[in-house]
Amino acid sequence: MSLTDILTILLLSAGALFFFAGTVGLLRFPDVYTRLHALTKADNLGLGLLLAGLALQAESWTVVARLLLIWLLMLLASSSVAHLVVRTAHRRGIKLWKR
Amino acid sequence: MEALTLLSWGFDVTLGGTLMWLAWRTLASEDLFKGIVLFIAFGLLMALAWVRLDAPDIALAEAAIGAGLTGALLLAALAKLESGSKESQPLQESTITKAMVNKSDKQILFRLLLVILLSVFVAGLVYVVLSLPLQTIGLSETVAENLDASGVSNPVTAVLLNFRAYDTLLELAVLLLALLGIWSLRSPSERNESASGKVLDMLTRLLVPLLILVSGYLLWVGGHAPGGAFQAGSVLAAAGVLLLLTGWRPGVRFAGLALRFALVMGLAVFVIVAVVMVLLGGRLLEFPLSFAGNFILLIEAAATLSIGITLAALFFGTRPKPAQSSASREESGAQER
Amino acid sequence: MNIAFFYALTGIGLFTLGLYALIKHKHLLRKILAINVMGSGVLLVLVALAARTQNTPDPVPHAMVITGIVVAISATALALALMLRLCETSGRAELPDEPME
Amino acid sequence: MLMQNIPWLVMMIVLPLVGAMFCFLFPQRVKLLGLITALVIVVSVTALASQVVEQGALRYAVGGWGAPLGINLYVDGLSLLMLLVTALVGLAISVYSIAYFNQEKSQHFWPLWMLLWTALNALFLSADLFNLYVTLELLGLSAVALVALAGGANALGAAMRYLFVSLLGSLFYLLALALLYHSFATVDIAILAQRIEATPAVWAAMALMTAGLLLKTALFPLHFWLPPAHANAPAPVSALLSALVVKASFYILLRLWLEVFPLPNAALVQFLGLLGSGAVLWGGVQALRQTRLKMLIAYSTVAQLGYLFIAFPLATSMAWKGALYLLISHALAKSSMFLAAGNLQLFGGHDRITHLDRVAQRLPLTLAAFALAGVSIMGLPPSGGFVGKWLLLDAALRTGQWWWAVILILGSLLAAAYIFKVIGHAFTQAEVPHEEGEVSRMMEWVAFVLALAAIVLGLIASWPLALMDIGTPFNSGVAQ
Amino acid sequence: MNFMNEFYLGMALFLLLTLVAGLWRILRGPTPADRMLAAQLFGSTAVACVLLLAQVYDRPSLRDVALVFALLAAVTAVAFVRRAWAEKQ
Repeated sequence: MSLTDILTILLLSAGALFFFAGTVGLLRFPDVYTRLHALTKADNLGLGLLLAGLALQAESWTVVARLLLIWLLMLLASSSVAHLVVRTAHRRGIKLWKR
Repeated sequence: MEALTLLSWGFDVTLGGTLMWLAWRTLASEDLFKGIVLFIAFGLLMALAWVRLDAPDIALAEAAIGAGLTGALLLAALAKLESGSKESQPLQESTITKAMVNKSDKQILFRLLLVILLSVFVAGLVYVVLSLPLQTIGLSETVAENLDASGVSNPVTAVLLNFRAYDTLLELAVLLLALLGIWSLRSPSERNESASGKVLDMLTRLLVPLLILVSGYLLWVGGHAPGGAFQAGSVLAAAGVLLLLTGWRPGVRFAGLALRFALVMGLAVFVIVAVVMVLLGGRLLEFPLSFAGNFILLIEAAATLSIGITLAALFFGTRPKPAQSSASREESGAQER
Repeated sequence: MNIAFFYALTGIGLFTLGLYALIKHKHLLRKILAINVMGSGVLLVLVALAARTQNTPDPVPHAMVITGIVVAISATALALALMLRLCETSGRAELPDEPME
Repeated sequence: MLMQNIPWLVMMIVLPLVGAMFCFLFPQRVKLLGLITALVIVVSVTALASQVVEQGALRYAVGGWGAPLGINLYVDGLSLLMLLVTALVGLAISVYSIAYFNQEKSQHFWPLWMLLWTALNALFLSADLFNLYVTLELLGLSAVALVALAGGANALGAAMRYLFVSLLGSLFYLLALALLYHSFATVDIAILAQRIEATPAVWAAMALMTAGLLLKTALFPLHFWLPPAHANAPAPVSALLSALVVKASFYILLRLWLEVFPLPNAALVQFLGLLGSGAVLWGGVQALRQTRLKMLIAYSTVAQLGYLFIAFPLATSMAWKGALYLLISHALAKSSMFLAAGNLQLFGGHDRITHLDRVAQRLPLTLAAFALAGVSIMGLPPSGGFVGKWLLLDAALRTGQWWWAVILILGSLLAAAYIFKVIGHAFTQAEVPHEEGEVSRMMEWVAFVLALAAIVLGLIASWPLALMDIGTPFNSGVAQ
Repeated sequence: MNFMNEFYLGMALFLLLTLVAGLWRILRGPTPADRMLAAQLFGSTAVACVLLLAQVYDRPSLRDVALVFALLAAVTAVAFVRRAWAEKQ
């Protein structure tokens, strides 16, 4: 097993951990506004780490570029979607969670 | 190898089980909106199943159509359904729950009978499927042998646009037909979206060129790798849907004959290529080898455009209003931005 | 039992589930969803069984399924539009006097 | 010479498709474009007929690949006859529609109708099960859209139910197709016929396909969707649906049972015959009970479809020909009836049977059309309906299955009852004056000519019967 | 390389399981926004899954599938915000 393989394993494991954290957050956080954080932050970071791990294994730069593009797209999509959804939620009067 | 098999079985069983469960929850949920979101998730997982079955062409189509456009269509329809029935209580479940409460014995009997019948049905089908031979080659070798004569090297594209191109021709007619049917249901109407806001504008401005680019890429790549006109067309349609949702409308100049031309173009080019070959003494849809690749690309390019516009128009739901007065022209000009 | 048969059986399950829901539910939108689930089931059977080959799967069913997907979205779009129009005119998103139940 | 080189069967598909595109592109000129297309189709079907009569059954490999890789088209006596009837009824309905629809509705009607015509022609010519699936979908969706053209809650509800039924039938068909393809690695009918064996998959496919197609053909007790759809559609569309569309799925069923599934099974064919008898009796009784003319005619279609299935237990070449003859004459007579009903509805503003008084004086030609069509529906000589029923009766007695003959006679009596019920009302004196709608002479003549054709069909029986033998479609399979 | 493939597939399975767990939020709601956001999560998890499978089975074309997923992730959500939720006001 080469060094890149070990690095890939580490990055992928870290990515999976973030995905897991994101899901836990989605399930455990009390309202839409907090769950949104779990979704966008944890998942995008998780995806980024995962893709970085896979990029290490890539055979050519075009593959790396494509992986990067996918990541950027997901960043764009999930952040703006989260913004739109939550703004609408706020407008429609869904209350913020208070302890 | 042992662990790999075990893991893939774990993956498949989880995926298959989740698909079944999702389908059940989709169809059984009392809340229509919930049902639709579950159905979108179902489409997503179907795409994963296609990936597992080594069908990347279908996975692409499902990712764009099943998980993307169908969801948008369903959500838009639900919105119209609910805004249409404002005065009556939320359409959701009122009638069904009422029916549940005073469900008569007859209905229960009917359900029971149905469940028994369907159990027999499913048992029979399971038996039949398991009785099929464990291994076949189907037509895969025949396709492989003739692939060189098809003009493309992606076998699925070869089947779709050469070996069984006639099916594809009729299928484009089905797509056009659906639009004709929808247009005949109501007269042209104007529908104005509320202001879209900065984030949505930015998203659209970034995504639309990318979608168009990827659509072109899928079209080009379809000749030798998974991709092709349907996948490209549905990605293009996603761009159209996004534009429509942010309030963009086709200019009045484009709403009439030009739009209709764009809609039939895929079908028309297909028919023209087919008929020209017949008139030259060949057979319907017979492409001479030296031109086959180019013919297929030409047909696919036209089809991509038509499919994209047709699917977006299916989403919009009505015929766009043709040019009336200068006032309306200015208005829509303003909307074009 | 291999992956091909497993997914084919899943497809059969989806088909039957959709059929049950199609008959049972009255709301048109739910019927449309049910038809779509049924369609997915059939397409799954068609593709899954094509994976019984040694190496690459049989491409012919794959092409058929792409055709099937496009037909499915066309039919869904028409059904949704028809449902909305019917709901506007009759005020109900159900079929008139259901003869099935 | 040139005429002989053109593959006319391809033209049968391409022409209506091109017509549909032109009608869609130039909505201001739809009526002219549609009529031209209809005429050209009639010319090309004639050319195809002469080609087939000269050369016998034709097989055409689309794209030059040939089955099992490619798709084959196939035309023999059976499909040629279906194409001819489609062209004849299609032309008549086209002419009728020019007067019937206003400009706004015409814009929607013509492209849809041309696509429906494409679907019908493509269906009758196809020899490939998956291709048949695509044509079935094209047919079903265009038929649904045409029903919805009438607007109004009744028509839309009927269209919605029709759509579900149509999709459900197609899905059953597609599932069966999956089983067949994965058993025999082909979807070509001719190759399947050679490879078929009695495996569980084939039995299941047979059951699923038959169920799906019976649903689409509206065989009793799966007929529940037909009367509302056929009765609430605009008159020319009702005529199309009853005359041609339900026959298309029957045609596929016939092909499959004759060629692909020639498995001897006495119980199953008796069961189909039983359902057919049920349809004849139930449809007849229901027709008699209707108060609306178009509902009556629609239930009459349910009954008439039943006769076609009585040929399955008889299964002799003569019985099949009889059923086909009935199918053709029903197509002509029923389209005439629906068009006549359309005239009456337009004239009186409604189609309640009891209020049909005095139309005899005002629309004599329409009433004559209805009566003549009724003669064929009842099966009285010298109509086409008579020839068909006579062949079936003969086959029933020859095979010693006299009980089917009883059903045939009972069905005729019921038909006579419901047709005389309508005609009787037409001759009563009016108590209130009608507010007359405008019915053009053209519309009256079209209905009359179609009815006349149904009668003439009884006088020239030898020619269609000879056509049916081309390619000997009935001498294989169950027919043995 | 064999171990790496096992590892990728294990990861994919793990992600699929977190996705299934996320289903609970779609079922539970309580607001439409919750359900929609959960569906959104499905999108990014599915992208990760597809990319892992692309690596395991050595199918570069699957990266295009992931790309299309990523591109279309936003479309349903925008439809939701602009249509399903906008009109009730």
